[in-house]
Amino acid sequence: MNRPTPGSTPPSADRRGVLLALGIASAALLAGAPLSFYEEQLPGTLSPLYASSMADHRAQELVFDRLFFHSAIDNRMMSRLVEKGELADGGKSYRVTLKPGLKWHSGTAVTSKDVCFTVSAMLDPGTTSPIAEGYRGVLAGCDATTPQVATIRFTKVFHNPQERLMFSLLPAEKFAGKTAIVPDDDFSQHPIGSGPFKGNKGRRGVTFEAYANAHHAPTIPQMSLQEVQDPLVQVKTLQSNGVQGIIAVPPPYRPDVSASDDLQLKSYDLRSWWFIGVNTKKGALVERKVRQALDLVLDRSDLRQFTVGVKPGEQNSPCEFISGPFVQSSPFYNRQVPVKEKSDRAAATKLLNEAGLTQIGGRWHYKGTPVTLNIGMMASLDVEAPDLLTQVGNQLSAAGFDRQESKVSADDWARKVVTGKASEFDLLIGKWSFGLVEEVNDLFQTRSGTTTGARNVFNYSNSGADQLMVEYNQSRTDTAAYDAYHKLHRALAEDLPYLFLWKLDTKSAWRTEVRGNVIAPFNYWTEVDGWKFQ
Amino acid sequence: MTAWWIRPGVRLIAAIILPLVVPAIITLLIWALPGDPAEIICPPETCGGTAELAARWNLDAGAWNFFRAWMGDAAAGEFGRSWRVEQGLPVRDLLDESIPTTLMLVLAALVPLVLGAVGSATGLIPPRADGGFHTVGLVPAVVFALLGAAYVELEYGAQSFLPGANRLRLVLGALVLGLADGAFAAAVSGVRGLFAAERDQRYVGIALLRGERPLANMLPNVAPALAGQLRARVLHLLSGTVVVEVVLRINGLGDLLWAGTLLQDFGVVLAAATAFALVSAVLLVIQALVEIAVAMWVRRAPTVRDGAAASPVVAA
Amino acid sequence: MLALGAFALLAVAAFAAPAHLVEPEPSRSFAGPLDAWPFGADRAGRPLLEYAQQGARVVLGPALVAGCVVAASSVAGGLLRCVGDPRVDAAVQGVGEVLGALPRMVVILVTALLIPSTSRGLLPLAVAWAVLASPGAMDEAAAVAERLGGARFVEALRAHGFSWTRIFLFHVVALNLRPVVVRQAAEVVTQVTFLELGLSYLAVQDAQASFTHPDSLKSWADLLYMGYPSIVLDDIPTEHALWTGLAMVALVTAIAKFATSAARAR
Amino acid sequence: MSVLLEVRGLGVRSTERTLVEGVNVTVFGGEVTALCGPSGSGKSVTARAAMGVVDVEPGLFSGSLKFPETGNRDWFAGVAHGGQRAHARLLADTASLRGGYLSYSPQAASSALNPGRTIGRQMEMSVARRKTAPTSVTETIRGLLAEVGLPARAASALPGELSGGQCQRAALAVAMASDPRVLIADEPETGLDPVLRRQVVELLLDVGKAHGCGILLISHHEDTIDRIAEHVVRLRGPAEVAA
Repeated sequence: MNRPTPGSTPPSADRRGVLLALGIASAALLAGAPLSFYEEQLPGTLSPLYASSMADHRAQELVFDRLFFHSAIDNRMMSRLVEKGELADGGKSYRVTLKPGLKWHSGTAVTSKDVCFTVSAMLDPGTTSPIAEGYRGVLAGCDATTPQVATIRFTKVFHNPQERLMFSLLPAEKFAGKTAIVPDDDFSQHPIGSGPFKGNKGRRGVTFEAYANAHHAPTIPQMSLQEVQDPLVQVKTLQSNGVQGIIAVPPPYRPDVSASDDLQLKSYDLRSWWFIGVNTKKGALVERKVRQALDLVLDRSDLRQFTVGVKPGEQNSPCEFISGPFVQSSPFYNRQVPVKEKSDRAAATKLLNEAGLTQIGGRWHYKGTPVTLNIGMMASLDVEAPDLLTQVGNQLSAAGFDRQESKVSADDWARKVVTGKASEFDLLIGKWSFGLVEEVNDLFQTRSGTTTGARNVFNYSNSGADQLMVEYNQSRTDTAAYDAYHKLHRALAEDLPYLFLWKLDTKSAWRTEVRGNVIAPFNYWTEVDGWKFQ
Repeated sequence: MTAWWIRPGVRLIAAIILPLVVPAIITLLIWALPGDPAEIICPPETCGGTAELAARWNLDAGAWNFFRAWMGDAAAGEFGRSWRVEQGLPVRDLLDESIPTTLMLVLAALVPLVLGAVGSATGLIPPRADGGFHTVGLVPAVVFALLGAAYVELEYGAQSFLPGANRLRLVLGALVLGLADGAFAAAVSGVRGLFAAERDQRYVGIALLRGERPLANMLPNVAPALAGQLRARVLHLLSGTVVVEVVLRINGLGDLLWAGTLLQDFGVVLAAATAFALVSAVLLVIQALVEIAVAMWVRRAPTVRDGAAASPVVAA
Repeated sequence: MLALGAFALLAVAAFAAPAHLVEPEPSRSFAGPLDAWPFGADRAGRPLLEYAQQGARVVLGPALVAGCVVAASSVAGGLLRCVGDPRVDAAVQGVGEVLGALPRMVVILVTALLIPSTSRGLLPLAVAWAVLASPGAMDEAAAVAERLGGARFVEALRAHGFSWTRIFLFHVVALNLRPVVVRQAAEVVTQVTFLELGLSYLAVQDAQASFTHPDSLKSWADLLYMGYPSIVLDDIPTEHALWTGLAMVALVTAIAKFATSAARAR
Repeated sequence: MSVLLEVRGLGVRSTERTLVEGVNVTVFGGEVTALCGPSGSGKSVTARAAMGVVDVEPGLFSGSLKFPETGNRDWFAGVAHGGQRAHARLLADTASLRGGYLSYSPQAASSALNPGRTIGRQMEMSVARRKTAPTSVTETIRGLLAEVGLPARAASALPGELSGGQCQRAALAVAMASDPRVLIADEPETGLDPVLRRQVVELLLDVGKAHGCGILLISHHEDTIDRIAEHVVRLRGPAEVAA
């Protein structure tokens, strides 16, 4: 191996050796190549009705237009498809007039028939989509009056009707009039949309080709999405210009990115927060005081340091503690409820004793038997906060609780945890991302069929909290809605069906050659028309 | 003495049974798993309307009906659509891409093994080299594969799935498969052991005294054992493809099987596993054919008549 | 002797493995093998020794069980050939043929699927692997018995007046089958180790729950995963984790190799 | 009486000891030369060296080997002290003689015949090594089988399908099929019962003499030697005494 000449490359570069040198050499060949970026996983489907992961939502935003959407710049409700929208039928219908000249990627015109087809597809029980199922309680039908005008009927009067119409538009012609849309349709791989890009999914990536339209004029001709799980490889390839962007950079790798002049770290607001769900139906955890004690036992500051890597007192930390089920920047967040950063063992011990637990040989016993906590964690969290599961276990063990730890796969999470069937666990570490609407009712409301509490992890039930959520539902003004959720925040912070941990920033990294890259919350690519590459 | 045709015969029968047994076991498994099969495949979080999906995927009329329908379709080359791995893509398309890739990978990995085997059989590779091979074989395939994957990604970046990069993946995959996890060492020492044992047989030394070449004398006698070793090696390589293809992201059968298993996309698992079983069955057939061919070859004799019926002489 | 010693070391390490890693000690983050404990520490300052021990605990038991299964079937294969009944031979071969031809990784993955997530472990996978490896082992042992003379060898010893037990256990198994039985068992022990490593690694890489061990335990794959970035990146000083992981694998392989040569030599 | 094979002053050494030293062997056409001596006295080493095969190290250190009917060449010239490479060259040079001019009939023939070839096929290959091809190969084989007392159908049998005595006859037939000038018979009596032993040796003598071969008989059965050998070479370890 050659000795590095002093002052040229740092000696450390020497060891990276051939790998990086070759990477950089080949990057020179990439001029004129499409804009490429990495995700941790590829979208499972490009069919909007079957989106289940964030990768799905993001990729679909490039291919489809949603009828209405929030601007990423000023959060205003907007539409690229609708020229004019008005309430009709005393607020029970909404009449939309489409802009002229809109085309599908197949070249045919977007008409009011497509709007009504999308509504009918979602209402068809043969469409086995949970997203469609959600709309079945909102939408009642649709009439295409003229090729440009469609009237969409609601099941009841809503105070924010446009927010109920944020679905992606589907092309009627592609389905030949069949409104039952199934997940394993070819549409999932090779969809036809009206969005800025024509999408094509393969086994190793998705390609997007710009499609000039009356309502879209993307300046980037081609994009390519690939999957790399190892964040290390992602960052290194970005540095060598092998790709131009990474959707999510885990905290440990961020210093490496910000140190580079060629790269920019950009915030991607996912409005997601981390929690430890507590099984309020099991053993000692039935006691509210025990839950409060656990909340005091956790040292969030240490957890954050040892997993995410945030040092105590660090400025601009990517990880912000929360005391309730909202992120701090949300208007729903109740700032009156303080966060607990450090543990308070003495207070916890006092609470546990009050709850009737006794400490024998250093271990806590409930009704004569030692308390063993079975802790599960959504497996994918390991990427962003490596080792979190073990660290939580460590803290509980140090406080006198025996524990078992296991990771829960994404499928098991969807199948068992979200549906409230994971009763074998005492604690479940998870992450919640708000969708288009910042609502938490599904998480905390008493479960009844599919209508309420559909994502209530341990089937938590509290009539007081239920009442506050009904209050939120019935609110007609923003202030009333904020007020209801502020009260809910406080109630939950006391009853603790979840121990609320933190909001962990998601950061993207892009090369500086990529400009004008406004990243929309949640859907990411909403403003892609304004992105430039070169 | 057992009649010579029994062993190849049993192998041929096993080759026929195998592609039936594998999908049957997997079908049973689908029903053995706790929970509704349709719900396992697509959790309610992702798909509502489980009953509709069950009917669509033939999962509503019991294991036997499902198996019958699947076998019938498979016999016609129709494997349905992927439910989770590549949602909506015909499984047939996935197989069409994966089978040639995996076969290419295994054949390429077989090249160093065969060269090593020939080298050790002919004595070109001295026994003292075995230690070195064993040391290389100590390194687990995952480690080699990982370095290869990082190398391809850094070298090609976003272009890492263009044909050039894919060829490099295949070459690296073949090297990893052929060298790591002791594959090469096992091939070399296995064949060496086989030939050494045969060389110790008296007839080989005597053949030398008759002016004949020992190798020509040994070859037909070790051929069935060699075919057995070859089959074992190929099976070992096939098993290894799962790890190597997943890590190096090669679009092969192993990768398909892993993805199908993780996502419980049984349509894909069934097809990929059956494809593996078919390859395995073909190997069995090849071994049986080699055995039959050798048995025929061994029995070649000039036709010499002395008036009596030409039946084999039984030991007196 | 060396093999026995190394094995005992590994067994003691596995037996003494803590059920959970100790509390983090940030001051010892990435401490090298010379700074703290043998093998050094991880990012949170926990000793890699515990990783190695837990890895041994994950692998050792199941690998040994798998080795025993293969050894037993290997012995059975050899003895059956000595009995010399062609029908038994054909039946054994038939079952073996189907089992042996099943693509191993397919069976392993399918077995992994079948096990409920609460009782995940290497043992069922190791046993499945051993069962699949058995036909090959039986075949080889049978070939050795065949070379001895099979049924004729037994008859000859009977003629010398030895008892059945002595013929089968001593003359056939202990004297003649021993090298092949030990080698087959040792091979399967290493294969199971590699299998665990591969599966665990894929799980760690995919941020999935492991198929082979409870998530509170660390496997040697965790060491490799922790260590490999050090090859590409300098600011992650984890070479010692990589070397520790590789050393553990090498130790198992070396034990297997020593055991094989010891069985052959005596 | 023509001299067919002549070994003079043969000396072969292994790493541990001297195997043979100063051994002289001459084989005459139509006569039997016996090579006898106790186990380990170097009978096999001498016979193998006479066929150009030296497979011990350091190997040949003295001697000459001539086949006067093929010319006056000393095949050992330049081989002594030449090591492995010289032995390999000697082996290659003499390959055309073995199985042609020289033929070898092994002891314990059932394990010496290739188990993967029929007797007929082995004879066929042997016949193919003749200088002049016979008009009918199958006829020749039939004739030879008849000479050694085997039925013609033995041609299609594998060695494993014959009895010990039959194998010994078959091996002789294979050895004779190349129509050799010198037949080297290595303890043909080993492993056979006394009656069979006598039969086999008589057969060897008859067949060999009928074809005009010189026979080099390796044996430690004194009675056999006394009965049939015209010339006897006795080996007693490294030293040799000619009678």
